[in-house]
Amino acid sequence: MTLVLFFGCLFVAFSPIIALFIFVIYKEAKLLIIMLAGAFFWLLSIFIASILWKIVKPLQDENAWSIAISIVAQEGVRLLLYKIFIKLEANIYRFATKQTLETEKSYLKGSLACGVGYSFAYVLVMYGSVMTHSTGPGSLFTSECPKISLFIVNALLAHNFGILNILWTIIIFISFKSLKNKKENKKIIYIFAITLSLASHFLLSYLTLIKNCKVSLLVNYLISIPLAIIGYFFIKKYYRNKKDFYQSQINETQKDEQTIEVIKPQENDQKQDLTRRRVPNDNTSDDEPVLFDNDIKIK
Amino acid sequence: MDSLSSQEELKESDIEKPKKETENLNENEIENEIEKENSQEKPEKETEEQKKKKYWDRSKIRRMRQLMKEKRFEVMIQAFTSSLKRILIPVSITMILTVILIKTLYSDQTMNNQFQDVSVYNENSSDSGGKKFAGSLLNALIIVGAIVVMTFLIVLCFKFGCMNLVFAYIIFSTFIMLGIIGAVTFIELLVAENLGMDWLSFVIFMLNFAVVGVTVIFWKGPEIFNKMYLIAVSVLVAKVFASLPEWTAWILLGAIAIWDIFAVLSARGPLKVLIETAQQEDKPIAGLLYNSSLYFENDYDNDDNDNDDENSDKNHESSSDKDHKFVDNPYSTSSDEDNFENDTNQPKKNEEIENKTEDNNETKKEDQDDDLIKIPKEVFPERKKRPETKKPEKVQYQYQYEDEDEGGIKLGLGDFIFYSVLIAKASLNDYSTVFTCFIAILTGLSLTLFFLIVYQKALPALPISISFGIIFYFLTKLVLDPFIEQLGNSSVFA
Amino acid sequence: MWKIILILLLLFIKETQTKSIHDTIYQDIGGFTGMQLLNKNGDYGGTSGFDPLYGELYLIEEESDFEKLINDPPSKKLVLVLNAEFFSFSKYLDRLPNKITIAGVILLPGNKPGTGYSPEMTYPLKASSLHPESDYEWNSIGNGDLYKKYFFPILTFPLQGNFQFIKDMAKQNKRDLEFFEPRNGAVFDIFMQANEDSETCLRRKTCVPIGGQSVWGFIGGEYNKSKEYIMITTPLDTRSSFPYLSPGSEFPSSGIVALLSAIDGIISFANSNNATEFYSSLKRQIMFGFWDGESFGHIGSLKFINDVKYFDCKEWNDSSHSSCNQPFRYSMAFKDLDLSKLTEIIEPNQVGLYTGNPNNTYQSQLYTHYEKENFQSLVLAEKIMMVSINSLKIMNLSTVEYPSPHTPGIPPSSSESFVRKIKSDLPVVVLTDYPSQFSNAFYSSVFDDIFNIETQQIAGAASLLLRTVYMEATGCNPEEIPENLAVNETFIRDLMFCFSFTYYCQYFVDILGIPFNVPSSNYPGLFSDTNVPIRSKFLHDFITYLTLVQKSSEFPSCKSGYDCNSSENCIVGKCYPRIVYFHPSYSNNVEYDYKQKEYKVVESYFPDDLWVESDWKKIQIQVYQGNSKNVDILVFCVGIFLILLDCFMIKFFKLF
Amino acid sequence: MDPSTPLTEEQKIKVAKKMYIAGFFFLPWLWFCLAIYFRKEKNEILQKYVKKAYFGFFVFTFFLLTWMAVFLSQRDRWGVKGDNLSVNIPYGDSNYDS
Repeated sequence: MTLVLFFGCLFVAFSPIIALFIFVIYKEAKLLIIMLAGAFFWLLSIFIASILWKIVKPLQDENAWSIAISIVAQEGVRLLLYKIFIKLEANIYRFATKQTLETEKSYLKGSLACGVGYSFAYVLVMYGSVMTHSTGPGSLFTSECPKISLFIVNALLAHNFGILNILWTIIIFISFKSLKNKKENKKIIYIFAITLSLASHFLLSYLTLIKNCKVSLLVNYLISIPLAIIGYFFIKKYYRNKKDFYQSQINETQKDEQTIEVIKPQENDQKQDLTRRRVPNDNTSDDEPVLFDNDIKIK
Repeated sequence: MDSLSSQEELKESDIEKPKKETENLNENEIENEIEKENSQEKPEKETEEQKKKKYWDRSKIRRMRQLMKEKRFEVMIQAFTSSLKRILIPVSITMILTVILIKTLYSDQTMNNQFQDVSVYNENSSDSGGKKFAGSLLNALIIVGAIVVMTFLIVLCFKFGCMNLVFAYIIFSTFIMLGIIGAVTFIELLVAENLGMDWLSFVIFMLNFAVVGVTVIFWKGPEIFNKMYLIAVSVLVAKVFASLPEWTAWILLGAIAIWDIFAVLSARGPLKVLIETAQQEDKPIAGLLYNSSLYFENDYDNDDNDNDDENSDKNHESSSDKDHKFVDNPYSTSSDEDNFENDTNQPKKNEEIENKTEDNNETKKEDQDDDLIKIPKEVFPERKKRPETKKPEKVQYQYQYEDEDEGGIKLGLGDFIFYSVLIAKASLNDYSTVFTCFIAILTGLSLTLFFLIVYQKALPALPISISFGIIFYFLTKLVLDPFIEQLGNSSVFA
Repeated sequence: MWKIILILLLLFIKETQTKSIHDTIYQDIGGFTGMQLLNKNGDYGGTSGFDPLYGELYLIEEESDFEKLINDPPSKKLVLVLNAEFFSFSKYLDRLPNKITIAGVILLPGNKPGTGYSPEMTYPLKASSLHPESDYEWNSIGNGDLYKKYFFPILTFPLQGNFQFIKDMAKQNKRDLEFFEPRNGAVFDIFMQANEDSETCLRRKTCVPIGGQSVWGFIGGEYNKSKEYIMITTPLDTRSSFPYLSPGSEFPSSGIVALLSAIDGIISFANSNNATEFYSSLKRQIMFGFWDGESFGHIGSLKFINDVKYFDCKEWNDSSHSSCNQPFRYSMAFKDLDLSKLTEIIEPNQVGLYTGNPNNTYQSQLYTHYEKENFQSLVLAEKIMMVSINSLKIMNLSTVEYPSPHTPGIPPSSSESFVRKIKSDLPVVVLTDYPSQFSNAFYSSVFDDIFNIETQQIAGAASLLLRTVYMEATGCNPEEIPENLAVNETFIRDLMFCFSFTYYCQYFVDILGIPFNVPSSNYPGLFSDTNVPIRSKFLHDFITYLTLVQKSSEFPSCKSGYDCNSSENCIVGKCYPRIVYFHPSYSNNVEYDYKQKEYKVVESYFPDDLWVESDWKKIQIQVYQGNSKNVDILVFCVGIFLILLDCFMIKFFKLF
Repeated sequence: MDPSTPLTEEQKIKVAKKMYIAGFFFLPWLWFCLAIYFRKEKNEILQKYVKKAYFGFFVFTFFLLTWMAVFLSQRDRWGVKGDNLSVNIPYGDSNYDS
């Protein structure tokens, strides 16, 4: 393809990744590294898939099998990535007395970075390697769609799958986390979200088997645009809930502080405002009891 | 999930903000608080209120302690990530430049082995696998042997205090490398692009390139020039090594990685010896081995590159530096009366101080070393170094300020070179190979740094990255490319 | 652990090599390209850039297409796909406005330009001719395209080649397409490395001198120094815009075949009687010479004369001085030749064209060109006329006439060199089929193919030549020429097929033993001491074979040349003694230096303008299907838009 | 030995002087390096050096470029001399335009 088309396809395929990278990821070094990890793990998954594909001869001539393997491998490794990520996250906030909005935020950002890394590697390997073969003015037309170049079709598909990969990662991460949370009461939603993302991955990948490029493009976008919107609002809702949750807690604490103030013996003002800022509030705490035991033991 | 002292938390969370003064203030207050409490402790019977009060104070202290731990860990994470970012960027630049160079030079014509004359075995494709392996193993071992000998020579020179010799040698070799390899590469570029050039301008170009390079690397010059020239050096050397035949190159990479492990970790490893001797009778060996560490000086006192990310780094750094004064404090304070802390080895104050000074020496020395990453210990004070008694603030400040230009993590030029060699070898194949090796190397680097954080000691930077790189290279070449090719040809996304 | 095992397994698995995307996009097309030829004065011909040139195919079938192209020139680069009549720089391609950037020209063979087309000069080889000052136009339609320089490559196909699909692809482009429909294009990757002139490129080692191997010898084989001898000769090569596809059937093949069949006639006549006695009885011996590289300044004949006169060997191969290493000569036989004993030259040159009037029974017509101010030539022409008059009863013998008086003398031919360099009053007659100007409308062009000539005409010329030569050699009167001295027409037809259509023909396969499945080309090619052009090899072997086939039982049999000793050749399984000789033909101004392995420009008695052919790295012409420019730009804009959109979304609908 | 260590004023001036003088040995790039190095300095001696260095650099570069332009355009006409003077003789026509 010509240089113009090359850059066109590049921008189309990588636009979400580029934008997210510039505006979110690059600002925080931590996210950069998480993104790197995401890319690494996606490569692991595709290696596993291709090794299987290579070793088991019958898979090689049928694309449907290749798709199945690679999807299973990718989702499996996504789960693995989640496990590792949640562990690290927990470690970082091990000393944190409690879950806060900030930790939630950073968790979401982290999962976003994972997703970006994942889909970056995905697009680059699945589409980039095709694109680098295509130096020169010519471009590839299949007999099924003689009008539209295969590179353009693939660019659009890559753009689509790039966005979806990011969404899938975030959704799966937050869903699993919420499932682990005992206090969570609406688990069914998250289970539904996970199944939906897995199903959509399978469905869309198999839809790309449609030879007629127009149809496959149309169907892909028709399915994935609503999915993307749903996913967006899902995440937003999740974040809203957390925010309200913490907001309410903050209000509570302030109330408690008032009460404490009443029973507290008056000393000099300096100490007062000090205490006002530092006064604890036990009954709502999860890990406070632990500290209590510790404390009692020591006594 | 609970919601205890949320304002508190919110304040802790945004750690870069200049809130430090108030917090320090709180520190002092709390200390007063504690002392008061101790003084108040008498065996007499307490009233309800006293009990309550006592309880409040305890919890206060406890919260403070947790606050400390939290902060310390966050400091670690921030220092880790920011310094890692500052390493990843130059490494990536070097590797990308290498790929571009190799692709420009050898896209159509094959590269001729520039070690033809020195290597004992010249590989040709007809040879059997075993013969190839044996021959190229021999080659690789010879090259590694040369490196080993050089390292030992340098160590000996250092031990017997003829450092000027070493300096002379290194400056000379750098000049030659920039001049000769630079010229060869330049001519190859001219041929590849079918451009004409006359000897006069050519000589002037190369002379300028080499002389300014040596000046900037070893004497004085703008930071940005220094960085560019260090990158240029690693790219040039990588290009030369990349001209090794296939098998030799891979075996060489493996051997280098293993040698790296030995040299840095084993008790008799020459690099370790170098550092130890440097510590015992503290000789200044600054500037040795191209000051590759210069990269990773924290950038907030050089004015050459002031773009956003640097600024953000600056924030991280300064905050962290501010913090670890704040970090040491609570231990000194709390360990007075909180004797329930489980680890209780308590070095004397002066001993502790000389520990710290030794650390400073160490950091000074180790960043000259070619093949290891290290971090100044001050940023992450180890638990056993915790002073028993509270020491005056002055000392602390003093330490910080002399530490300041030591901050960040240091990566040797050798690592740059061998990463680039791997990438160069990969870039002789498909682009997918380049990409996978790129990710593999960067991930390996980050992993190494993570272990560095965990173990808090100098580590070899090559082994993990190189092994990842090699595995990924062969996997990509053997299985991934055909797989992707099949999917891509029929525009299937999975 | 299991992973390691898998990796170990992988090392034993073969790589499955799928067809790469690049190969599916681009399709190689064969064909013959124009080369960059240089001489002392400059460089001629077309080349692509250092980077390949590509453009959309643009079919030009009739005038209207061409007018359309001129009136609204498209802004994009074009590859012109031309019908034959539009392949003319002076008439068409030079008229194109400058804003049209041509990436290449593809010439579709088949129908020929009706008005004729000759890329040579109006007086070919004027510089090395007998009349450098005359402004006569032998080749009146010649437009000198061969001496043009242009910055795009040209390509064509042999008649038997497969080129229809290119025409179809070009047709697809021709019908006006919708906005997004793909276009067909072609990539030319043929970069000629030489520039400036031949001396420069020889110094820079980016070119090789043009040259071949001349073939000469005496009919019967033995050369008796004491005897006089006559020479029958003809040039062996021509050129065209596509050097490696120069069928040249009227020139030079018709002359070659006529000469060869005359030689065959004499030999078979001798063999029918007692050969040795016949040869010894001859009053004058008959020398024949096929001079190669004549189209490039008569280098073949000039080299031969130069060597006979001035050759000195710097380093002998052996003590017997039968061959020389430096400069390399395989055989030194030419040193024995005594040029003063050469009495006359008869040269058939362009004798194949049908000239008689078609309605009555076929009557071929020939003209005897001679030097005006040379009386001996006139006498010789006279004799030839007598021969034709006296043997009218012989089937298909040509009638002979004098050329028009306007001609300055003999037309461009090998004989000129001998007249110039040996003695100016040497009787010379050039037999042609044109009275005044070339009647060949395609002189030294790619259209001068096998459909351009008439076998009976050649047969007439051949038999006339045969009888004349017999008369001159034996010295008998025209009446005494035996009746049974005739040529074989089918033999001539087959040979014409071999020399101007394809080397994959009966005679070449039989004699050379190796089937060369390539279209015939009379371009001498790059000079090399060691290997011999197919034409020369065939002539050499064929004449030897004809002469000695009767006595073949006496000679030892062989598989290859290695089975015979140095003075023998292995032909059709027999070691025949060498009676026909090769003579290297390349410019007198260049010598090969065996020490530095390079050509050196040297001074010479017979300067010529040193023709060389440029080197190239690769020649690759591919056709492809590509997007229209609109689509490229559209996709680019979409990409930019998407990026901006995403940035916008992140900035304003920000999640956290 | 260590580029990163901060310098006093007179050290800076020394360095600038050395670099400036060295620049006269066909080292315009060194001049440029010097100019970049001290471009932020207030000291007017240094400023003088910086200005001179910039001037020298640009003049030298100008002459070098003109010479190169002349050479590349005239190379072929100079024949053997031109070839001997070239590091690399590009193939093909030097004034090729597609």
